[in-house]
Amino acid sequence: MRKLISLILLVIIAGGIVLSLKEIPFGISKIKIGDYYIKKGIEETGATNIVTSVVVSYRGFDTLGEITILFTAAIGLSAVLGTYRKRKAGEKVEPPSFIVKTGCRFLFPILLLVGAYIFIHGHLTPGGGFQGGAIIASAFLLMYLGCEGKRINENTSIVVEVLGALTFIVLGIIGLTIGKDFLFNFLPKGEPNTLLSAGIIPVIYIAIGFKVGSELAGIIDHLIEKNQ
Amino acid sequence: MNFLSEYIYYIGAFSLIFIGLFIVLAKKNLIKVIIGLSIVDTGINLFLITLGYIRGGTAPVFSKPGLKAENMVDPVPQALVLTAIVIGVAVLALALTLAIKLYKHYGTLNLRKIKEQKW
Amino acid sequence: MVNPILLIVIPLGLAFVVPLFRFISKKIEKFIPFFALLANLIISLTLFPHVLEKPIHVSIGGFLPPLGINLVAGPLGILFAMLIALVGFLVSIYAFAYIKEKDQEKYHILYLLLLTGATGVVLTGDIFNLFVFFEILCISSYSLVAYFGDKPGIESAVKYLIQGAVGSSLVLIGIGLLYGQFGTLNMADIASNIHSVHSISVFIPLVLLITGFGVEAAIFPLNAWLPDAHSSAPSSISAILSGIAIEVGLYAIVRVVFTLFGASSILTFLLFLGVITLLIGELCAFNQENIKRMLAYSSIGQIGLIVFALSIGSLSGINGGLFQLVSHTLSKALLFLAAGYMIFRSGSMNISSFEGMGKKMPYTSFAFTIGAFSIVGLPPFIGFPGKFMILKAALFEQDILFTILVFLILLATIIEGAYFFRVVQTIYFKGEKSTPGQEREIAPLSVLIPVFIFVGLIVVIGIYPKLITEILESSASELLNRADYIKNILP
Amino acid sequence: MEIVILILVFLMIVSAIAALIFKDLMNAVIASCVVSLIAAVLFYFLQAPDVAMAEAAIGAALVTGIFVIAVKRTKRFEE
Repeated sequence: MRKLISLILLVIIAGGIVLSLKEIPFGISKIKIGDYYIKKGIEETGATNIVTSVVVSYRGFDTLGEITILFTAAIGLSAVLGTYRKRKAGEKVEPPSFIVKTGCRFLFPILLLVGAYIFIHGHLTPGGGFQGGAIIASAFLLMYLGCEGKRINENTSIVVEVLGALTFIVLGIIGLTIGKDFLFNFLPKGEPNTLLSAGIIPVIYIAIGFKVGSELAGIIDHLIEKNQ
Repeated sequence: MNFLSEYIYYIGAFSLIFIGLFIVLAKKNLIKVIIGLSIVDTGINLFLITLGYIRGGTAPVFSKPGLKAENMVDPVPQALVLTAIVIGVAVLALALTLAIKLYKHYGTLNLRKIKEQKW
Repeated sequence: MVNPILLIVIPLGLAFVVPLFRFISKKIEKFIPFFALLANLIISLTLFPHVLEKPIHVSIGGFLPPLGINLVAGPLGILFAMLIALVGFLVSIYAFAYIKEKDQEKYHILYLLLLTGATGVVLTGDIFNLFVFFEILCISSYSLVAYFGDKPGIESAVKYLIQGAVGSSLVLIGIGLLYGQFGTLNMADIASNIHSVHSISVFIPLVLLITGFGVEAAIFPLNAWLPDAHSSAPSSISAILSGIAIEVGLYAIVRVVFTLFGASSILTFLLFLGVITLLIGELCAFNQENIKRMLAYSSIGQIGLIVFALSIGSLSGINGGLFQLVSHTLSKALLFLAAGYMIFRSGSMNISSFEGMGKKMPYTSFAFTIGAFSIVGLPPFIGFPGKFMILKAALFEQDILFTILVFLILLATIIEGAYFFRVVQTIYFKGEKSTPGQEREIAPLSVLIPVFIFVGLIVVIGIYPKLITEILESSASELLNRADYIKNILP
Repeated sequence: MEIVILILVFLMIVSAIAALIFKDLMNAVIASCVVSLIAAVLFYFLQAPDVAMAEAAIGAALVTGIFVIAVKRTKRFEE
């Protein structure tokens, strides 16, 4: 019965959306602001990766909201799970196999490096703070699988998180105080396609990378903690 | 065939959305419901990216010289989807935390069996 | 002039700083929301006279709309920002004594983030940005509902989260469809082009957006989560959820319907939905034995009334609806705060356990009574002018349909009066027998101060409704004059 | 080229349906991981390398990890 009702409901929604999709044909140029971003993006922001310039510069406020959402979820998750407790010393942990252990120890630094590379070059090549941060967090996920008993220090991760977010906000406020708008790109744009270009974009993306990495690692750490 | 290749991305995206919504509406197990939510998220992301695609276009990155601006796909949906993916992860992590906590309280994940509160 | 972006940046920045206080002193953190919201209240009050002359709009990152994201501080936005800051400020004082858990810093961070999200929703001029702030609001309220970590809290948070997440997905699909058709995300830009395309392909996103935001606004078939969530959250959060969160959901709907789409055809539908929501809310509230569930169902009823008033679509109707919204925010926040402390003392949410409260806790009971009278709509309080304006606006339409609906609203008001008077009667006139050990207990100052500021506001605005009518009228005309809104942002 | 995309989309829908049917939650989680992975490949075909990277790193790896942890801490089989 319940399944039938849900099916009928879904068919109605689907019909509506198909009707509305007729106005949006596939694969034909119809972009308006997107077109402007592509044509003027490099000139206005200095980043060769237009997606990065949209994410950090044109729609930077969304990104601020986005890292806030991740922060909210991390805080809410630890509030729901209850206070953080370290694993007791005598507790039995199933040791991982030799291959897993060695593989994880080998991969962990490489993944950290790849993550850092991706968010440092966010304004030049595909990738950026979120992707790099997620890769760093998966390095920590591997570490939890492979090296028993190793945990990140909670205080360190909180300090990294807070500093990452504050960098973003402080850069925004500097833009505001020197007479322009919030999040105004006040640093020199530099030569496109070099590492030191695009003003505040790489700075913000590096801050986001650290923040997202430590936050996601913290989320995994909280969830993996067995005892409450 | 022509029709299929024209609309295959839309078909894929909306199939995911509707399968996901069906899981959310019809399944009883909380973890299953959350899996449904994640499939809905993926479907929506695919839909948004498809919106910005231009046939024969290139990625909006001026990584090498000779790329023409006219041929690039729309960067805005890609930026939106980056945001949407992170929002999705946040909601999923919170939902799974609540599921773990719910299991601790009730010993079950069956939503029909959890009826402490009347609707 | 102050930049309206500070309304968002100050609480957001402070919320990020709070975790650092664990290294300095754990005692400071509970004052952070207090100061942040005090700052917000002052900023919105200073912006208030400017906004009445001309809406302020700020672009972010130095890109003019429709390229960048912009904030629009019109009369409606500042009205809501002021309400959020005021209620949030008073409830943060209440939390000093009410929240005693070990891990308080998380409560305060989430509380600040909730209000930041709400402020962002009412100020932004970009539809996707609105969605992002809406998600901040939703995620922080899911976690706050589960904050105590007890059985009912977790259960209702799960229900709330699933329904909320489906709602957000629908909103995102709607935004995608809009972007596909118009190639822009700025609300003014979309609004200026909305009549250029076929009406059915605009209608579907409208329905998706209304459904998605309607989950948070608790309009009739989408309100199953509300009674659970509002009754099992901490009382200070119930006050915020009832007083702020559903109103912000309603704001999103109103903004989408009036400004973005300028839709008049859907208003008739919303009219009926409003009256049905009202009747169902009041009837369910009548049957409740649990005081917080009763208040939660009463919120559903009030939201129905506000939706009805706003969808009359005339200037006086919207005016009355906004007045009722302000009055509901103040009265319901007061009721939850007062009831929360009475529950804290009696140890039970059952109405019958409130017997003799009038003697034990005279001040809190008095405040609760004022709030109840105000919600019902008795004359010297703020609820009366609101209901009166709505009924006048409805009867002014001179339509047989409206006469029937007005009759139904009066019926609902009678039901509402019946159950609130039952509670007041229980508090004052039942349980005469004085058992030993039940001396008068005066609530701590940090509870009494916010509660009595609410009482003062309710009485003062109830006697002089002119105090807020100016901003309400300009907000109503902002909603009805889409052309001005568009012209202001896209010159 | 087009036939590859057709097959990928078909596989993606099949794994979504598999996630709906499987009674073993661990299998359902893996199926939803496959959905995310194929979606990441499709994002790459749709000229969105940034999103493909994010979907592969977040949607496929991290979310699956979190799901596996949650399933391990609750019950493995649907009743």
